[in-house]
Amino acid sequence: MTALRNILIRLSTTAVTLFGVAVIVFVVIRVVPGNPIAMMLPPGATDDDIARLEALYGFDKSIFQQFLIWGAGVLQGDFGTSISLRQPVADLVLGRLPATLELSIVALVMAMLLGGALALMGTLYRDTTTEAAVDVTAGMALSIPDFLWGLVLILLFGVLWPIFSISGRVSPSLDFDFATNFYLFEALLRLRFDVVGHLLSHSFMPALALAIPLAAIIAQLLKQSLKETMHLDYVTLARTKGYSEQHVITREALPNAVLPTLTLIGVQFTFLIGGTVIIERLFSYEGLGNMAIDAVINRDLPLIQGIVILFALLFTVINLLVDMLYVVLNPRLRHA
Amino acid sequence: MMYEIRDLRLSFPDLAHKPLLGAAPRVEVLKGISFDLPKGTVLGIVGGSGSGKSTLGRAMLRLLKPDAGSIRFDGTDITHMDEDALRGMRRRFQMIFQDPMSSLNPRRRVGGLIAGPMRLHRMDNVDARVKEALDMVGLPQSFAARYPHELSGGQRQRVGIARAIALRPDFILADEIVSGLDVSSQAQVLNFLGELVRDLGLTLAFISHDLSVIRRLCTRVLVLHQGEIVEEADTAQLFDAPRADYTRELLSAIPLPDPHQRWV
Amino acid sequence: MSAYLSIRNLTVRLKNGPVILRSVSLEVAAGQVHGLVGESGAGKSMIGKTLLGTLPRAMEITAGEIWLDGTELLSQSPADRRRRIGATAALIPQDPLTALNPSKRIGPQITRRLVDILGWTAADADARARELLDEVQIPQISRVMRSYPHELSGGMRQRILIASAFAAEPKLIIADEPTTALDVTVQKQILRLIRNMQHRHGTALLFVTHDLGVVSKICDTLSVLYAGKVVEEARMQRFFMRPIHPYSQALLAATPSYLDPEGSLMPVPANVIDAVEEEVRFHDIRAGTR
Amino acid sequence: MRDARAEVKRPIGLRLWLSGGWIALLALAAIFAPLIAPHDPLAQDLFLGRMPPFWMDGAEPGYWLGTDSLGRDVLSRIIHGAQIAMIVALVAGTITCVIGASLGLMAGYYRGWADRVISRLVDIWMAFPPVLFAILLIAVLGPGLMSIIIAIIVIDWTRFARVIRAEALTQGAMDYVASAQVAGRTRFSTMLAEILPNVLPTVVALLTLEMGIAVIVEAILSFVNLSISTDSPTWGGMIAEGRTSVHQAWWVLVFPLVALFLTVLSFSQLGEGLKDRFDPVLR
Repeated sequence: MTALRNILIRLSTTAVTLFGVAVIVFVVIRVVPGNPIAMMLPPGATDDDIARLEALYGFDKSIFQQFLIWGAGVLQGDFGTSISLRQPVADLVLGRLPATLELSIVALVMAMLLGGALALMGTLYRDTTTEAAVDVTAGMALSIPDFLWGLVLILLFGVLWPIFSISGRVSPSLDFDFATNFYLFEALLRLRFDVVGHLLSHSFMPALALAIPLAAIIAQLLKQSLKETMHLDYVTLARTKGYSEQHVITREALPNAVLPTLTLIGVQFTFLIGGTVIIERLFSYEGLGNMAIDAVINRDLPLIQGIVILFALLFTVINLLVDMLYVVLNPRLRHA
Repeated sequence: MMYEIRDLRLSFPDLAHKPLLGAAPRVEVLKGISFDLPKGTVLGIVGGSGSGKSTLGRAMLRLLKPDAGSIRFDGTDITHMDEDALRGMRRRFQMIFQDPMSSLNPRRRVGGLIAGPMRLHRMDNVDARVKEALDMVGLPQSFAARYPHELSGGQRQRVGIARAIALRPDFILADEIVSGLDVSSQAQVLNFLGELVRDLGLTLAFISHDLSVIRRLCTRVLVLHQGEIVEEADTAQLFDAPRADYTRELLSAIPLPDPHQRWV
Repeated sequence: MSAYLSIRNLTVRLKNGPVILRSVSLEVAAGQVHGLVGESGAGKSMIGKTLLGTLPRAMEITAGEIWLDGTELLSQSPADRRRRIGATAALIPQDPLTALNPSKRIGPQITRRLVDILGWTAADADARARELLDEVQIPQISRVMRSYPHELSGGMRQRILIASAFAAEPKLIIADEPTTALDVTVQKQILRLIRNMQHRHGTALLFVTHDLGVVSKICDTLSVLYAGKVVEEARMQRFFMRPIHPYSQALLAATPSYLDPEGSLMPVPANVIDAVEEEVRFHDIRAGTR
Repeated sequence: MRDARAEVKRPIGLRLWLSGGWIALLALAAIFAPLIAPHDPLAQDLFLGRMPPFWMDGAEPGYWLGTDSLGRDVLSRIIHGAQIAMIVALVAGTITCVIGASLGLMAGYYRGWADRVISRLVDIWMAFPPVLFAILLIAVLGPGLMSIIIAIIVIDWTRFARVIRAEALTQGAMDYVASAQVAGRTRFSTMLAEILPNVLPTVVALLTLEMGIAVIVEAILSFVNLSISTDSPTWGGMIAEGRTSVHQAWWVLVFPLVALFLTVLSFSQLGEGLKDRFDPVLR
């Protein structure tokens, strides 16, 4: 009852948020000084040519009218046509989305494994130098953003000890016909583990760069809430019942300590996806973010709009899912 | 009369049961409380958890706004008075809080904690008054330079008391101020609070769950149960001949430090 | 009367820091209730923690023996000790609100350990849990066993914890301020319940509390602690009628009673504190810990 | 025991010295860049292209950290790059902090409609990928130092607003706020005199963190070639250049990267160190 109500409230605020994002992008982009149409045409184009193209893309109307036209199109699934790539925005964006999603999910999994392992290690060896080492590692990893980690990784595993590929999503030499743009999942489903390995060797470094700061946050928060939970009476009680330390941590403390970390992972995962923009650029990875930067440089207004709205939608959906997961995992909310 | 309280009602929204649209249902915490508090009385307000005793206290100081009923303080109706108008009167009714760790701003020194309210009310000789207040609660003057976290629980509670009495209020509300203390600190705080009340002619409302403590200090007692007054009586009468069933239950449940009490 | 639990000269200190327990010795006979009384910081909870092996890691045991049912515990490996404690002793914790795992249903919280640690069958454990919940007067047992902790009142949860503590018929139960968080009316019911259960099952009970009133209602014998040192050990009746140590006398004088409104409520006098501090110092010098 | 603990002066942490030292060094380098840089950071010399640092074979004397493909001195460019990094850190960091922390403080303390408006704005902001938002803003505002500072403020005020709002909410529920009301303090004065000092350590930690982030944002924008005109040397620009020739001349990438790395790390550690050092409430 309460859970359902919260989800409904979230859905309505999500709509408001998306509308706000659309308005801001629309207004911000349209005060760009450079004329995007002029950039598309060859040098000797006449004013007439420019006017004709402006009419074609609707730039001769007021911002408000443009917004109405664009909005009406969006409601029918039409995000307009890219100026620089001359293809429907929806096709372009959806074509690139799988690459970014796969990268983000690989990074998320890495972050959870790394962060979880660090947190458990710090808890198991609490009040020792091991815990202090975990704290220092996490503190340093956290204060360095993904962009710098990406560069460090390029130097380490691309130059110094070149075992991973530093650019692209696949090598041109790969001989494999993908039916979808979800390369990694497709290869997994088709049980082509050689291809999975190839893909992972390409996404390993960008994913790790994205994962390190998040892993540090997870390690810190999970360890903190584990330590707090370890002081609660039910954990003490479990110990006195004769269970081993490992059992007490993983079976009694962890399920409850995970909850606060989980909500945090939701927000942090959206930050991670936001980070793909620059990381994809850094590793020449053909995803949404890389396309977004090109779109901004080319002043490709419809494409920018489409990408930003898609990111916003992705973020709000993730937060919604995390909230629902939280309700499912927390018995206190489930029956309230 | 220090306080005249009539049919006081107060409720909180129950956010756990709020429907999607519209206001949350309200949980009544005070269900029509009426009593008079004459000047010079030391009133004990006793009740179990959830009886509404702290809510009543905070409503008397207008930290909470009642839904209905009226509160008259020294003849003035303060039920719906706005915060600006109240501010001028606030010096006259003060409060000592249950948890001094939370009620003393951790970033102020003891001296500043006591002086702050006096400066707000533009009192003169603030430094001298701080020293006097520390003397009254039996703390050395050097404590003015300390932070709350450098004090023990009993010492912190005395700072809370010093802060309240330094303003020379007419009325003080003490909300469970000894429940977090060891018996020895508790005895100390109770003893000198009793002396202060006598010396300064204070009117005091003392909220507690512990009837033994109430009997030490109070001249009159209100017994609260689930938001209603179940008994109001002079202290001796309440303990010698309790009228309400709940009072009797409460009295018989207190474990006295006496092996001969018939109990278990 | 043979001592079921016997603690001898137990000394615990903060690693590189102050001493927490100073050569504490005490005995609890089978079927008896022994009270551990003291003000905050006296170390009374630490004794239970040492016994159960849940001492904070910053603390270490520097000397002493703990004999439980004829076996010395501190010379055993931590794992052996844990197993031994798990099989013979149980804890009733202080705060019923945090003592049940919020993400698990009540039933498994009582039965899991019987199955996991003691090797019972699931059916036996279930039957045992029902039997005990009935004994602690829980209504609608099936429904309660399917509930989550947050769906039950504080009093109910404390009853469940008591039932759980008695589930494996332990020979020793340690109750760490089990009623401090409860209203007096509920406290009375819970104390009565603990006393009845203890009596019926013949369990030795170590009862930690700061409340002399509670001690006089439930204990057969008691130890008074100050600064980690036992200053007086006595039978309950004798203690309340003729406390010997000045600190005990002062503590009794500071405890208010509504029957005695005019009697002087005496804070523990400074000279008593000084005298006890002197004793503590003397003890430390003798023990070479200062 | 309590009193003794308060008497113990905790030693100023090593990390406070190290991080503070690096920042101070950088600030000095930025101020006196023209005096200490051995070469003109813009001077090109195609005959001196891709000279390795001093300890390697083929190094050119006087070019301590080598040269880039256009023969510009890497060390001089790093020193001059510190100017832009420091200006962005100080100006953008401080303004972002003041705006974001004020909004967060008001939202968390006053709650009600102020909170609803500010929180909704934060929600909308959080739906933008920040790097993309920054790039978009720079595209709109045109490149330049001012644009970068504005972009950082516009994007990152939410970081302060969110954290400080949550802190102010917690502090607002404490009894010392009720006791200020009992004493007759106004709401506004309570916020400034009672709540603010208690959230200040968090603000300081966030501020220095933000300074590091500002340096990174500038580097990222230079990296995608949107920051400042390519004439002025920036660490981000050097990194972008180094990235393309990393297999031929790794030093063009490594040295500005090290400078950036140390700066960001120092800023965040400085904040934590200051928080520990100057918080009277020992935790």
